[in-house]
Amino acid sequence: QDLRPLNSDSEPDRMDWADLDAKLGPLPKLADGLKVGGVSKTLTNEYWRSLGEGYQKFADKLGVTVAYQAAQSEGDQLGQLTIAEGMVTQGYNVLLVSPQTDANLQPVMEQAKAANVPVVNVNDAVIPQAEHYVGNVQRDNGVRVAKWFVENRPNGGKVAIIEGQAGVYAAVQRTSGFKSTIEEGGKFTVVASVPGNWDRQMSYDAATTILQQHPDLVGFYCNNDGMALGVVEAVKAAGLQDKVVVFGTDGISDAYKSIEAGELTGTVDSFPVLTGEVAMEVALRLVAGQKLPRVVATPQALITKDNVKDFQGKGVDIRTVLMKAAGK
Amino acid sequence: MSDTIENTAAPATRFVGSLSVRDAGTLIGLVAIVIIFGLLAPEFLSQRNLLNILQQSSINACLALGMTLVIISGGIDLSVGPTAAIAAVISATLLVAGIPVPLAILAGLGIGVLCGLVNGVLVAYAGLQPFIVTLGTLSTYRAIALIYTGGNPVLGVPQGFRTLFNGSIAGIPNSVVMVAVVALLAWVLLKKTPLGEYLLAVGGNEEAAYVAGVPIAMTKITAYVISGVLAALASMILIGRLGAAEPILGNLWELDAIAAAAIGGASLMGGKGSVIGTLLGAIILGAMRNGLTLMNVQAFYQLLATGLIILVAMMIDRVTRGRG
Amino acid sequence: MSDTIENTAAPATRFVGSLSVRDAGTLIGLVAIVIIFGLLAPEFLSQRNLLNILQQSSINACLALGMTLVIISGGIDLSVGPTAAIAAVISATLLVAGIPVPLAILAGLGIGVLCGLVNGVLVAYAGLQPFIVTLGTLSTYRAIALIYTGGNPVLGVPQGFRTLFNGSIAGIPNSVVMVAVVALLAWVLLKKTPLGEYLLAVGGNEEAAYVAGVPIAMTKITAYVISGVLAALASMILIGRLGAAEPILGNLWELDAIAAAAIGGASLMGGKGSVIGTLLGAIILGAMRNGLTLMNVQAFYQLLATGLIILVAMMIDRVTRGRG
Amino acid sequence: MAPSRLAFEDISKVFPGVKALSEVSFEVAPGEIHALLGENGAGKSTLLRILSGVFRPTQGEVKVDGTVHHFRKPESARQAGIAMIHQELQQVPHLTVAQNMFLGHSLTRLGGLIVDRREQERRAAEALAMIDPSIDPSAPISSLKVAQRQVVEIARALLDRARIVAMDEPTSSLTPSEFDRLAGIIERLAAGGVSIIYVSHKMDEVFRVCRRATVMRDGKVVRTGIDLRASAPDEVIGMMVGRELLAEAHHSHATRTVSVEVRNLSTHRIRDVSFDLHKGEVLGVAGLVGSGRTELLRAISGADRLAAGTVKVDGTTLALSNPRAAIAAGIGLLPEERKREGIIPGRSVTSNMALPSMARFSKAGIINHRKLKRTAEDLLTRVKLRPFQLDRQIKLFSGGNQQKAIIARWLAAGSRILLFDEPTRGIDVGAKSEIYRLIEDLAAGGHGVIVVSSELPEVLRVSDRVLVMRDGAVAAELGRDQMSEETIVSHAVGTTASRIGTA
Ligand SMILES: Nc1ncnc2c1ncn2[C@@H]1O[C@H](COP(=O)(O)OP(=O)(O)OP(=O)(O)O)[C@@H](O)[C@H]1O
Ligand SMILES: Nc1ncnc2c1ncn2[C@@H]1O[C@H](COP(=O)(O)OP(=O)(O)OP(=O)(O)O)[C@@H](O)[C@H]1O
Ligand SMILES: O[C@@H]1[C@H](O)[C@H](O)CO[C@H]1O
Ligand SMILES: [Mg+2]
Ligand SMILES: [Mg+2]
Repeated sequence: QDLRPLNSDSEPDRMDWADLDAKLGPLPKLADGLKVGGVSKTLTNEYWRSLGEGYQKFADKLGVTVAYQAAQSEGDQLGQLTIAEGMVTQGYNVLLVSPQTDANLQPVMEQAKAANVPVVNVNDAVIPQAEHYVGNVQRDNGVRVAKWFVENRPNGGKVAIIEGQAGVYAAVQRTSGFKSTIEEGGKFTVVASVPGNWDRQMSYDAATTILQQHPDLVGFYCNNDGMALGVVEAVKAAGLQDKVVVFGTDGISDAYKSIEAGELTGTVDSFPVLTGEVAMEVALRLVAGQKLPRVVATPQALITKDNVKDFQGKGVDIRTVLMKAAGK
Repeated sequence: MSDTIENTAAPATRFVGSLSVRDAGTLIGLVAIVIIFGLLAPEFLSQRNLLNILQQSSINACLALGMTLVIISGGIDLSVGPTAAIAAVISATLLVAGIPVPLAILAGLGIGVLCGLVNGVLVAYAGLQPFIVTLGTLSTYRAIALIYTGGNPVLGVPQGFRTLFNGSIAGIPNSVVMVAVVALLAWVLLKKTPLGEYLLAVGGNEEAAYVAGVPIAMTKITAYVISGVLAALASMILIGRLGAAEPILGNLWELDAIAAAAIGGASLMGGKGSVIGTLLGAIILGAMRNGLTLMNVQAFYQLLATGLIILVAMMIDRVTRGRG
Repeated sequence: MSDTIENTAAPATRFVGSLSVRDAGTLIGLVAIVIIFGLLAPEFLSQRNLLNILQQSSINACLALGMTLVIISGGIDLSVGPTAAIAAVISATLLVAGIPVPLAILAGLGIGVLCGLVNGVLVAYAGLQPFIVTLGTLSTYRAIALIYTGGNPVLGVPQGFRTLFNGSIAGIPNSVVMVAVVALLAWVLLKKTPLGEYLLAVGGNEEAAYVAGVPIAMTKITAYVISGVLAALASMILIGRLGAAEPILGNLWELDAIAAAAIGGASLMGGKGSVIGTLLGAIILGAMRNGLTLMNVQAFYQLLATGLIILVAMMIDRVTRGRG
Repeated sequence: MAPSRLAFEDISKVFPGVKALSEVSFEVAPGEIHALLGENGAGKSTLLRILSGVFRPTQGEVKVDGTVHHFRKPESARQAGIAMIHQELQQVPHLTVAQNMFLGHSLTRLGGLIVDRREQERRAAEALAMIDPSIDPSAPISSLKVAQRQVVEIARALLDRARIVAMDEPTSSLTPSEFDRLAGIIERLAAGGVSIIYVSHKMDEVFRVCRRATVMRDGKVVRTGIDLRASAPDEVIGMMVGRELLAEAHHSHATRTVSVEVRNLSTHRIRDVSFDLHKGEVLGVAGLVGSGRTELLRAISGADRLAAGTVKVDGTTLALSNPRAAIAAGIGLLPEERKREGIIPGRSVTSNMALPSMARFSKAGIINHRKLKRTAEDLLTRVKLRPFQLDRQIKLFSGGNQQKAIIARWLAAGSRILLFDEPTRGIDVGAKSEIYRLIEDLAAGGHGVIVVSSELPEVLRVSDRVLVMRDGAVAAELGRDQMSEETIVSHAVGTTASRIGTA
């Protein structure tokens, strides 16, 4: 109630995921029969399925039961609320929620509090009253891609943004992160920033139109990978694959394949499986009674052809790679 | 086709109290769903969960009642979600700015009136097809809500407002009480007032209604205005629950509302529909969603179940009541 | 109501060649949009961009042609998007598994037939309302596509298939040629075959058509089957373009298709609609989206423009042709 | 002449492509019962719809008691004291009889908020009782038969206590006894000073109730102020059609070859009906409203499901699951409710005509429009379609001309057995005699024809033989020598001990 509205990107009470063990010690012993509820945005995007995998993977190691449910589409706000409320009713011990919007799960926060069930906000939209948040910094997705441009295209040029669904938190943050960073030096101009609605076809059409108007475009930044893969096809169809770079966000498996195939230039991977594992760990630590900082930050990395091998392939353990990257 | 023929000769609809044969059909559907879920998921029947279902259904029921009147008049209102969104962000802005609760509510409902009025005037005076008019305003109103807020949610809705819409009286959530009152009013309107007859007449045979002196345009406009107001009310219930108003609120609400009305016996050809049926329809949809969640059915299978249940409900309906 | 009366008095549709007065109205709307965008964004009128617009409109046009036939028959098909999705993921899976291109295409189109058949049978034999049937199958078919793929896109559609649907002949994109052929066939069907007369009759007065011996059920089913097949074809064009088939493909396609048909003069009450009008309607929507992107209009304002243009198109339409 | 209650002054009405009325002027005095006569399409309904505020005239004005009115909607006309019975039933299916009667001006309580249903039903019952007391004011209107629904329309017009009551073919579905009651009512109204305009194609009714008449042809007044007491029907009919109509005698073309054998036919509304129809025979079917005549034709034509019984055509039993089977066997139905079951309003006359026989006009699945047009020109000339515009939407034609198009439909389909349900309802005398001639032509050409009609003179005029139905069953079968209005009525109402079978 009296909590400061959370800003997950700037909250001072935070900890890096890599420090969990170091600062809090090993996970305490858990009671038997724990049930954890995961509430996702949608299962129609690999990103969210991967997050669920992470939950499951971590829970399986400890024999904890997980139910992972999702609304029927990213626009289904009340359906998601119904799911979360149902989980409180059913007596789940802790909830991991990825809200559709900043507000749509607010009533659950209140009900869960009354029922003494901790709630962890995992990624994306940020519930202002959230006591616990695990996730990356959405803005930073865009910032990282913008920095790539600044470093790798020193002459600047025209860039275009394909946005996610109008008004959705992740889309807004990513777009603004990219836009403000890339425009800083004055060398780049964002010639188009148009909606792709998380939709491949729409993004393809928009990219076709933009390319034809600006054949000298340097690159695209897309708010997610599905859209980026559509844009890649449009770039190919326009015969500009050598000139125009395309970046996505999320790091889904198809994006990796496309990077390896030399088509997609890069994606900002926010490691959904690992994020899921970390979130589950945080949830279980909370259930076990530990005190945690309000925000536990999860990693993200810009994946391009140059470093894709480090993150993907046989014998690569993301956790170790990222731990190393975090300097642990 | 033989249906149409039999239909003409179908036995007169008789009312037992105010529960028609058709409504009884819908009720049977609901009871069946409740029994099935009750067996599969025991928590389903807990008092708390049943109240939950009612509360969860209240928003859709509120919209669906307005939709029912519009459908009866021979129209359709696809713009309810965005109408709700504009009403929500505007009353929330006012509330956050410290405007007294009753005024903010009035402003929100006023927005509902306005949105409905635009729909109604375009349908009644410009003579455009309701589906297309409200498809157009669906985009337009949503854009207005987004532009007005810059896409950001309006946070910090004051507690007084929230308690009003999200509190409960003797354990019954206020929203459920409100929607019950709305339903009662809608029932009276449809069954007892001249306007109710006008709605049925305009939707049932517009030419006959015109010749009989029914104010066609006024009747249609009123239906859309009521739908707009109820969309605004639904948005108040929602922001009461959420404590925030978002410009993207109300996405796809129209489909749920139409489904509830249709399951409840409204004919999209106009001239036919029932307040009680619609209420039951909304509760069926709410109970189903609740039950599937309780049973932890995965999203894709929930979608499957939703689709199949709409089809099955319509078929049961068709069988129990002659014709859908 | 005065509309209905005047309507009765509307001038008999006269054809100049095959372009009716109504189609001419739609054409004027398109020309107006082209001129406006041409002035605001000079690239708009480049030959390359005009071809682009045609290509971008081809998918919607393909769907909208099927939708037009369904609407003429007095129905509606909300399930086109999910039908396309199932067809897409199944043919893509087959293609990736190495099945020859023609077989995979046939399989996809077969899925379209099947989905349409289910809709048609539920509407024609079970006597359910088309809106609700296809609302139900909208969810059901989508769920099937998602369950079949586990939610993942099917990647790696072979080049041969892609060239077929995404290549071009003499600078004209194949998809545009295909849709032009489909439109021609639809036009012939509607204007020159008994089935066309049946569609118009069933949508115009089902009971009279029945007494006159029109095979009502067969006619309706055929309309839905054609709509299903064209949705499947649209999905082929799309996966040809994108190189991947997603189970979520085709989201909200139904609204665009209905809008195109309505802008083109189809009446959602049935019995009325035009192939040429629908084509023009689809191009209007495509041109608009293209123009707004060229002008880099921000998302919220694009939404606004879309809504307003639908409304304005319908009003122009209403004025130029008597009645929408 | 008394000062006029109603005056039409120079009224013209132009619809796109048609001038329905040109400079129509005439007057009606208070308490006068004025017949408005003319062929189908003469403009009678259009004029009355202008009077009642449904249409606005292109030119001219309406004066009521000397005051000029420009009615913009039906309500304004109503307020000026004009009540109208429309030619087509104007009712809302899901409302009750009383709700329909009071639609637009409900009786209310609580300051206009709540409809006073009980009072409405009481008053509706009063008005209905004058013609048909068996109609329940609280029943849904859709549960009533057409005739009862027409009674409701008449009763509704009586509620208003109007100064002028315009009746556009109020009796097209009524039986003689109902007409008798209506005539009594009309006389009482007139005695009380109400002016009546009465449109009907039934000349005997017109001559019985009306004093004066105006005759229209092609949208113009041919003559007004005709004193019906001093005129012979033929004279008036001559004015209407612009030529003399010969009263033709009945000619039988019946053969002894059985064309249709109906045996033990039952449906939800008819019981155990058996009879034969011969080639070249015209079989009349008479009976009271609701006796099952329509259902008999619907059963034979495959439109209604059979509960029992068989229909054989030329010795072959038909599998009657829908009209197509019957059509294929050469049976064609001219349905009773033209607007609901007959026409596809938005399509051309030609399309409407060709609908069941599209396949006959197609080659390799493509319609041969040239052949279609030729046939249409041929057949629609034969039935004398007016105006002769084959591409015009059928809804723009007058009822009689719509009827002709539907007759042409079955000629085009090559039907050999024609089932005519009230073929001349709402059809002018000229067209009526044309239709009688058509029926006879068909019979002469070897067709078998069944004619259901509520007009006994019509039955007597066309039939070689008559079936009288009562309560869904055949009450009597009468040969030409046994036919008379009296015998038919007595069998229909059951005052004669009836036997089935040829007497
Ligand atoms: N709404 C309309 N639009 C166009 N033409 C019309 C319309 N209504 C009537 N007409 C035409 O006006 C003429 C007069 O028709 P009207 O219905 O007044 O004739 P009527 O004398 O009442 O005939 P009937 O005896 O068959 O009822 C006809 O040619 C008809 O086709
Ligand atoms: N919609 C209905 N609801 C209830 N009873 C009906 C209905 N339609 C017909 N009936 C009953 O069915 C029986 C036969 O009606 P049918 O229509 O065949 O009479 P009909 O002789 O053709 O009369 P009409 O001259 O009006 O056509 C009657 O008893 C009638 O009351
Ligand atoms: O922002 C989220 C995910 O991160 C992904 O980018 C897809 O869309 C949204 O749901
Ligand atoms: Mg008339
Ligand atoms: Mg009859």
